[in-house]
This record gives sequence, structure tokens and C-alpha cells, in this order.
Amino acid sequence: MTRAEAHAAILAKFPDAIVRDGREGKEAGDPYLVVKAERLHDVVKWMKEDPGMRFEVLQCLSGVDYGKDLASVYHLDSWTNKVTVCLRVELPREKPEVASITDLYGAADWHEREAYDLLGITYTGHPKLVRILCAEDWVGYPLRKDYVFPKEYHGIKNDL
Amino acid sequence: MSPELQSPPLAQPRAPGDVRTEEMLLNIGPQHPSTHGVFRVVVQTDGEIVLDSEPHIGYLHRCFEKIAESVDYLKVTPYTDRLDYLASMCNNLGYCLTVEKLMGLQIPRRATRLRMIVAELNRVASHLLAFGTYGMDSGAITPFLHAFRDREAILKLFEIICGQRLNYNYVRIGGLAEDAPPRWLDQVAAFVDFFEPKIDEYDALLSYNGIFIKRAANIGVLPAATAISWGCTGPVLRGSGVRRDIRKDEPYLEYDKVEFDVPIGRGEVGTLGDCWDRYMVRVREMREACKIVRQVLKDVPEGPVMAPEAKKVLRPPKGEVYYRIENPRGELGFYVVSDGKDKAVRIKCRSPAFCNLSVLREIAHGCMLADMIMIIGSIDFVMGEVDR
Amino acid sequence: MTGPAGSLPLSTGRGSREATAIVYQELLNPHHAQTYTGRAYWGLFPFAALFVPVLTAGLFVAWEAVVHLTGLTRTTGEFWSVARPLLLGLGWVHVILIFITIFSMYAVWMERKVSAHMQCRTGPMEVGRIQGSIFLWKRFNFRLWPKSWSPHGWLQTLADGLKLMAKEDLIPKDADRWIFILAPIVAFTGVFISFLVIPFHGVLSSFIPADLDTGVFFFAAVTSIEAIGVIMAGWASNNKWALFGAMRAATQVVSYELPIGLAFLTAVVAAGSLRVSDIVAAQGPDYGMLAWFVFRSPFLLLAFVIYFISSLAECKRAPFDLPEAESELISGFHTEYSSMRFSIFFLAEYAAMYVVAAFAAVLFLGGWWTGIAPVDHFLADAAKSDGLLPRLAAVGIGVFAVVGKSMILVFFQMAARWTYPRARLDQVMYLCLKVFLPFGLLTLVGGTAWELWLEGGWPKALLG
Amino acid sequence: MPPTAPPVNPANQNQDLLTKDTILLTTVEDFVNWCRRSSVWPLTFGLACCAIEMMAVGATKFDIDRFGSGPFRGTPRQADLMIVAGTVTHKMAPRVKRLYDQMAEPKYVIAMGACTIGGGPYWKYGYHVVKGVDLVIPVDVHVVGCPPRPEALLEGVFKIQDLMKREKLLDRLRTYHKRETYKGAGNAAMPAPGTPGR
Repeated sequence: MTRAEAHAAILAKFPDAIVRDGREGKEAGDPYLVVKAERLHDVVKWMKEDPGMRFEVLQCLSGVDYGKDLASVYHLDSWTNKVTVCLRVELPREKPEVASITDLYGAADWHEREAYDLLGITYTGHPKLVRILCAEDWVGYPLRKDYVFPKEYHGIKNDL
Repeated sequence: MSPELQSPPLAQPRAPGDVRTEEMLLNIGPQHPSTHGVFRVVVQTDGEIVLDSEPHIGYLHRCFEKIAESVDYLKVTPYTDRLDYLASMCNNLGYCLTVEKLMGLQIPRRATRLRMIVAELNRVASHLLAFGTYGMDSGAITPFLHAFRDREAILKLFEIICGQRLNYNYVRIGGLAEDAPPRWLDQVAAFVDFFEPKIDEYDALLSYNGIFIKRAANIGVLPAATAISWGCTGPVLRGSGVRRDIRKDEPYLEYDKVEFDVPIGRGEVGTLGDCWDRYMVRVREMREACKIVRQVLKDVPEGPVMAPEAKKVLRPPKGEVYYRIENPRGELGFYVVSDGKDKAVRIKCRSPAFCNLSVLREIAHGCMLADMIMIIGSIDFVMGEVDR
Repeated sequence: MTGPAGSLPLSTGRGSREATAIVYQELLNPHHAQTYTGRAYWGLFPFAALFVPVLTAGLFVAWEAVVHLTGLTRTTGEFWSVARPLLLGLGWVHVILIFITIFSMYAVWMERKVSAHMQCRTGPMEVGRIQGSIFLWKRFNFRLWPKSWSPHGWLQTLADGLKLMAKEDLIPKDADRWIFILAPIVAFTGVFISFLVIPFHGVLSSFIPADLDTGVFFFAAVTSIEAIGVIMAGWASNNKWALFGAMRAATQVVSYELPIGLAFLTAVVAAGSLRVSDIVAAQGPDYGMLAWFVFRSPFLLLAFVIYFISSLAECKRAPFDLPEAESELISGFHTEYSSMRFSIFFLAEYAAMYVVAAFAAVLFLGGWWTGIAPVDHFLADAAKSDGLLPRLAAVGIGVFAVVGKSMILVFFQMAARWTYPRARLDQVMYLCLKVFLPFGLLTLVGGTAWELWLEGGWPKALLG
Repeated sequence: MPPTAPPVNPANQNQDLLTKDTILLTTVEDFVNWCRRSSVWPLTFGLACCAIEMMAVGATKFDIDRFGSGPFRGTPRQADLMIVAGTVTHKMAPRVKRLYDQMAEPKYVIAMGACTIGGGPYWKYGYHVVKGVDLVIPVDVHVVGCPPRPEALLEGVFKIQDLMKREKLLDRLRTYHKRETYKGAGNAAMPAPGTPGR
């Protein structure tokens, strides 16, 4: 299976869930699919469980701040079909919320916590969505473009 | 009490009439001789038996991703060194290949071959440290020092080509920082000749030691399905019997032109996917790495090591790319989002140890405290990469 | 293209066999680092252990000379009947303390050297460097030692010990203060008491501090007192790691009493006495080495093996060092101990190493008998003689034999420590309860049958 | 950067007979200082990349055991020297401080590597990185490099030994309280004693 075939299969199955086929011939790098936030879980679940797709691995889950809005990007892998598909969910900056896929992939657990920690994306249904990398009482989401570096943290100066 | 040290409630509520003794919450780390860095795991123990465990990471969160989008593309390479500081060459390689893919750069062949050599040598160095520290976790200190003795020889080779013992910053976008000196390839050949018999010595010293097998076999069994679901890669996954290696499945550089095996766990002394299998995959991979180096050495063409298109300031075209290579610890992926400027919008590092470590809780149920140390050791993570 | 700073000045051609050899040599011999030692001569280190028997023999010869020349043992009268045991007792206390100090100093040093040489290092080399030499003959520039000479870090342990004494003494706020203070004392006392029945030399009976009728039983009883000290330490520290260490010590040390007791009994049956001097007396002076219990019957050989391995567990040495497992429990029961209190634990550990090794030497390896028949006969004769010189010679030889044999066993304890991984608690207990216990029973029953069958041992039956 | 072992302590100038530098006291001092500098036991305290070089110092080729510093102690109670090897983050800083507090006097600190000295490459954008461990604990010797070579760390240990050589026996007692309440130490996140994890 090639990536284009996988994209076609997803588009055929979820015509309403896919906002657009990324890249659109203009950008370099990998193509991707932009998925509606509320349908993401269904798409991923189908991709994992459908015998023709069999995307058994969540390779990478990254939160991205594009400056205007946030995104949660999923790289799903099918080792049987030897194909990787990239799904992107675009989320409004004010209320970035998307369903968690921890029930499908164990790997999503820490990845989603990391995206929450660094970008403040809320994954509903995550069993324990707390900060993972930064200290627990850290203020702000460091990877957002408008993040202000802290002047000091617990009495330790940060801007020398 | 600080909220930080208050462990999350792990215990099952005790049923009435339960006569079990009191359970204890035990903090292993963040400063502990065998946590391989600053890793903390809160274990709930019933005597020596571990009932549950909760890994806590982030004690070495060095803000790689923020820095990566704050400096331009070329300046990110030194920071990738410090992700997995035991395999800096491979990290450089992963990042550079990703950006090169985004830019469509063609790399001179000499650079490609040299990249393969340094990556494989670094794999050996990294596995040597894993071997040594695993011996130390099991209580045998001598293998650790023997491994370090031989690792020094590799560090010397790296020092010759780039002047550093760790954090090489040798692989750059577009090629290599510098060409290898004239007789360096002979030195590499000499090292491989010297090193291959040493692996037998390690096997005699540790791998097939009776006590060591008793300690490592049947412990921390990781079934293949769990490993796949939790995104484990590298020796952790291969120890469970899954033959997955990016070098074979999606060959990069010229790995499709060399012959090598992908060792997998076979459950020789215990169950498939136990600590011994994971450990042994690493020892066998050292042999395979030597084999690859030998083959690559046969054909290293003369020529430049830097692509002429690689400029001082790189501006990759708008777009995003995800690319991965086989690090000593598993699949190292970089997800780079570019908007056509000299700084990336986002560089996400999908580090293998991050995913491998998250499976710890799954496989540490019901083991003993001493086994917990063995399981932590067998995952062989580097906190620099987990916390980034 | 310029080579970076680290590149090596190589002058050999490409690809030749010579080139590879030189390259490798250079790889491992940068000028700024220590030269590559290999592991060629770590086998020499049992000879380093000879320091201890030599020093101890000197100590005891001096002690014998003092006692003999002052006539302390022969003085009679009402006053001396009270004063003699007191004086002798005080003397013994000091002798044992001095011995433990000397032994620990050299054993720690030896352990570091043995481990270093097994690991291709050199170990302590610089401490105790002697600056300036003594000219023996100035004209020919002949010195006693080089201008700057460090005899392999010979003062390393002295510096360690005194440094620990000079460090701050910490007692954690939440610790159980008095138990915390008492614990090292109890641990050390346990080991110290067990020295009472260790013969340094027994042909002259005064060289067993207390030659009890029930010596073996006494030894078995008091060696486990150390475990109580360890448990106290672990409990009082109010530290979870320490508690784990203490519980492991309790489990392990108490269980290994059983196989040790059975091994003891096998030797006791062969000698027909619980008194240590009788047991050694039964192993000589005739037939040389063949009279040693370890060669007396296969069961006694097995008992020796069981005892030696169990004694590793008894004194918490690797591969049974669970109570202080460095990689698991940080430092185990002495995690919270610093300065002098820690060094007392250290001292107790090394003293225990000696004690168990010495008891193995006494029960199975012929004690003070050298294993060379003429020398043994000389020892036996000297006991009866009243002359100062034969007595001093006998003391020197006997002490050298006992302590030398013990030190060889101590060397094996160290070699085992630096070779094997650590066993797990359940495996340690499995070995004790399911392997050593049945085999220990076998040695007892078999050894007894052997004694009934060949009364007086096989050398006597075969060689007459 | 805190001053490290001043050559002359002004507090020593007006002292009674006992605390003056008498012959006896200086001899004892010399001897104790010799013991201390001959057995500097480091704490096993690796944080990041530098920890690997710290291990290399203990391993075969460089072998710090030659100088008596071989026994790396796992517990701070028995260690004399804390080699802060690697990046200290804000999450880790309270632990570093606490481990330092748990060490027994006399104690010394080597800041190994660029991150530990001043944040190193993470100085500008590293929001989570402490810009130098001397914001948390007093540092005696800084060893530069990223990571420093093992020889450099050895040199750092020699520098510590030089400090020990100049140490006044009674000075240390006086400076004790000063070092305890080190200025600039972040202690808000410090867990109270008796919490789990001790």
C-alpha cells in the first residue's frame, strides 16, 4: 500500500471527517490529511481495526503551534502494509481540545501528556493528563509561540 | 509535604478482612545509582514484591524543542548531540537526514559511507555502555570496566575525526563537518579486528554467567503485542521477537547495499521478550555493527564530504516532513515543520527511549525490587532523550 | 584538509598488518592517560596478603615474648590468681583490636587492588607518596628508594579511615537516636566476640583467646549478633532503603545459620569435640596435609564448600551482598550512616570476612598445622619445650599458618565479589533452604558414617 | 560565584591561644588535610552527558582510584565531593540542594561542564534549565567543557585537593553555618523532611 492509496481509502470511508488533503501540491515534504477534531477518534479507530488498513503503531504524536492555531499531528504506521500516514487536527488557540486515543495506543499516553505539558492541548478521556516534562507547578505552555519565559522559579533566578 | 513528592494513589483500596501487611511507597530516583540518569519511579511494594510502579520523567527537560525553533537549522545539530548523548552521531544523522529530505539535498557518496561508519561505531559504543551498566545493575562491576576500556578505543577514533569524545556535531546538514584523516579508515579496521573477539569475552564474562541468567531470564517479559501498542522500537522490540529494523525496512544511506542480520530475541534461556533477550539483542547487534563497518570500509570513495548546495543559512521550502532512522535505542524520528524561513516552526523529536520507557509500568507488575532494577536497565534509556 | 587536534602522528603504511598493530597500540596508549595494564598479574595479589600474616606473627611473637619473659603465666599466688586473667584479658582485647585494624587496613587496600587489576586498572597508586629518598651511599648516588616513590598507594586505607573519623557525624532528625548510635557498636561487638574462639595459634594453648569447651557452638551463636546490629541500623535510620537492607540481612543471615551449623557439625563429628583446639589437634601433626579435614572424607570436602559459600552470605559478601546492594538499595542498611559510625560498620564487615575465613581454615584446612610434616612435628615438640626461642619460633610459624590460610580464603572472597553478579533474594534463599540444607544433612549423616567406618580417618587406616 | 576558600580568614586574626596557628595545631591540620585530600570520595551523581565522562574517569583508562577517589558512594552521607555532572533543571534543583544538604562536612562541589557552570548551550532559550548550579549550592571548582574531558575532571579533583591542603581545621567549623544558609538558594520547592522518598 502506498501513502496515496491509504489517503484515498480514508477519504472514501470518512468523506465528512476530512477537512482537506494537506500539501495540495504546493508544499515540500510529506503529504498529510487534516481531520476534524470531533471525528479523529473514529478515523484512528477504524484505521487501527480495519483489516485492510491495520495501522498498528502510533509512531509519533506532536503538538504544533502554527502561530495562528494549534495542531495535534499523528503519525500512524502500518508495519504490515509498510505505510505511514500523517493526520493533523487543527485546534483553536482558545480551547484546544481533542479526544484522546490512549484507549487505542498505549504509546499515546505519554505523547499526549507531553503535548498537554508543552502546548496546553487538552486530550479528553486521557486517564491522567498532568504535566510530564516540566515541574508540576510550572506556569504556561512553553512551546506556544507567545510563551513568556519565567523571570524566576521558586527563588532561582532565570534571567541573568 | 511538597506536592511533588506526594505519589499518586496507586494502591487498590483494601478489602475488609484483608490481612496483607502494609504496603510501602518507594521512590527510586531521581538520584539513584541505577536509574541511568535522573529518572524517578515510584514503586508500590509489598515487602520485596513490586505491585505497581509509576515512572516520573522530566528531571532533565532541557527544552530542546523550544531551542530548535528559536535558532536556525544549522545550529540545531549540536543540540541533537545532547539528546541521546551516547549515540550523538546517530542523532545528528537523524536530524540532518530529515532536513536534507525536506530540502532535497544530494549528499556526496564519501560522506554517506563515512556516515554509515560513524553511525555503526557509535552503535557499538552505545551498546557497550548498555552492556556495562546492565552488568552493574545486576551487581557485576567488572564487565562495566571492561566495556569502558573498549569504548575508549571508539571514542579515540571519534576524537580523531572531530576532536570530541562525546557530543560530536560531526554529521552536518549536507554532509560532514570534516573529512576523515588519511589513515583513519585503517584505524577503524584495526579497531574492528580488535573488538570482535572481545564480544566472545563479554559473553563468557556476563551473558552466559549462571547467576546473570538467573537474574535476567523470565524477568520483565514484554509480549510483542504490548511492545507494538506502546510504540517500543529497537532492541526492546526486537527482544520480543519482532524483526523490525529501519535499516532493513526503510533503508536510508546505503544500508540496502550491505549484508547484515537483525538479531531478535528467541527466548533461549527464558521466556521470549525477557530482560535477557533484550540484553542479548544488544550484544549481538555489536557483532552485526562490526560486520557492517567491515563491508563499508571496503568501498569508501575519495571526494568531497559536503554537498555544495549546503549554504551558511538554510531556508528549506515550506512544508513538513517526518523521517526516522534506526538509533541504537530504536527508531529516532524527527518531525520538522518549515514555513520557508531560516528557523523551523516546529521540530519534534520522536525519541525511542521515551516510548520504550513508557512501557515500564506494564512489564514491572509483580516482579521483585531487584528485578525492577534489572527491568529498568534492560530498557536502556538515556534521560537526555526521554526528557529532551 | 587538516587533521583535528586529536589525530595521532602515524607513520606506517596503509593496510599492512604492522600498521594495524601499531594503530591499536596507539589507540589505547594516549600519553595523558594511564598505561593499559591488562589483567596479567592480578594473580600475584594473594602474595600481597602475606603482609597480614607476617605482621600478625610479629605481633604475637612480641606478645609471647612479653608474657614469657614477665612470667605472667607462671606467676602464682593469691594476687596473681585474680590479676592474671584480668591482665591477659585486657591484653587480648588490645591484641584483637590491633589485629582487626591491621587486617582491615590491608584487606581494604587489597580489595581495591584486586578489583582494580581484575578490571585492567591499577587501583590506588598515589597516596603515601614518599618525596625525597635516603642516600645509602651519596658518592654513588645510591638511594634506598627513588626520589618520588609511592608503594602502590600503601597508605590509602589509613587516609580513608582517618578521614572518616574527621568527618561530620550526622544523625538524621527522625532517626531512633539511641538505636542508631548503638547499632554499629552491636554489629562490631558481635564480630569482636567471635574472635574469642578463633585460634591464632593453639599449640601453646594461650593463643586462643578463650578455648571454650563449646567453642564451635559459641562461634555459631555469636556470629549472628552482627545481624542484630544491622537490623537495628536499618530500623533506626528511618529510611526505606535501610529498612529493606535490614530485612534482607535478617532473612539471609538467619537462614544461612542452618547450613553453616550442619557443616560445623560434620567437622565436629570428625574431631569428636566442640573445642576448637581439639578440632585442630585432630588434623595433625602426622600425615601432613592429608590429615586436614578437607581431605579426610568427601563429605567434609562438601561441608567445606557449603561452609565457604554460606559464609559469604553470612558476612554479606557478593554475590550475596543483598543487604547493602549498591545498585538496588543505594547502600542498604548503612545508607544514613556517615563518618566514624559508617567506618565501624566497614570494620565489622572486614573483620567478619576474616573471622569466617579463619574458622574455615581452622575447621577444614588444618588450622595452625602447616601441612608439612617435619614442621608440624617441630610445632608439636615446641609446645612441650620451655625454651624461649623454640616457643617464639612456634608462635611465629603457627600464627603465620592460620592467618595465611585465612588470607587466601579472603582473597577468594574478594575474587568472587568482583566476578559475579548479585543473586536475588529468593534465589539466595532457594540456595540455602533447598540446596545447602539437604546437602548439609547429607554431609552430616555421610560424615558420621564415614567416621564410624574408618575410625581415625583414612590416612591412619591406609598409611598406618 | 561564591568565593572559594579564602587564603586568610579575617576571623582568624584575633583569637585566643588555642585557636592560633600553633605548631601542634598546624601539624594536626596538615595531617588531617592530608587524610582528606588522599581520600576524596565522590557522590554517584550523574545528571546528563557529563555523567558519562564522570564514569570514564572512574573507569579503566583514567582510573581516579589511583588518587584515592575510587569509591563512588551512592549515599550522600558518606561522600566528600559532589560532582554535579550535567544540566540542572528546575525540577531537579531541589534534589541537588537536598543531596548537598545531606552530605557530611567537610563537603566540596565540582560544577562539571558548561550547563552546570552557567546553563551552557541552554542559557538563552532553556526555560527549564537552572543557569548555573551555583544558584542552588555553593561551588568550589568549575570544570569547563561540554562535556569536559576526563583529564579535566581529574584536574578539577586535584584542585579540590589543593583546596583541602589549605583548609584550616577551625575555619571549616566557622564557615559551616555560612554555607548552610547559602544565599540565592531556591528552597521554596524543597520537600519537608519525613516525606516519602527519603
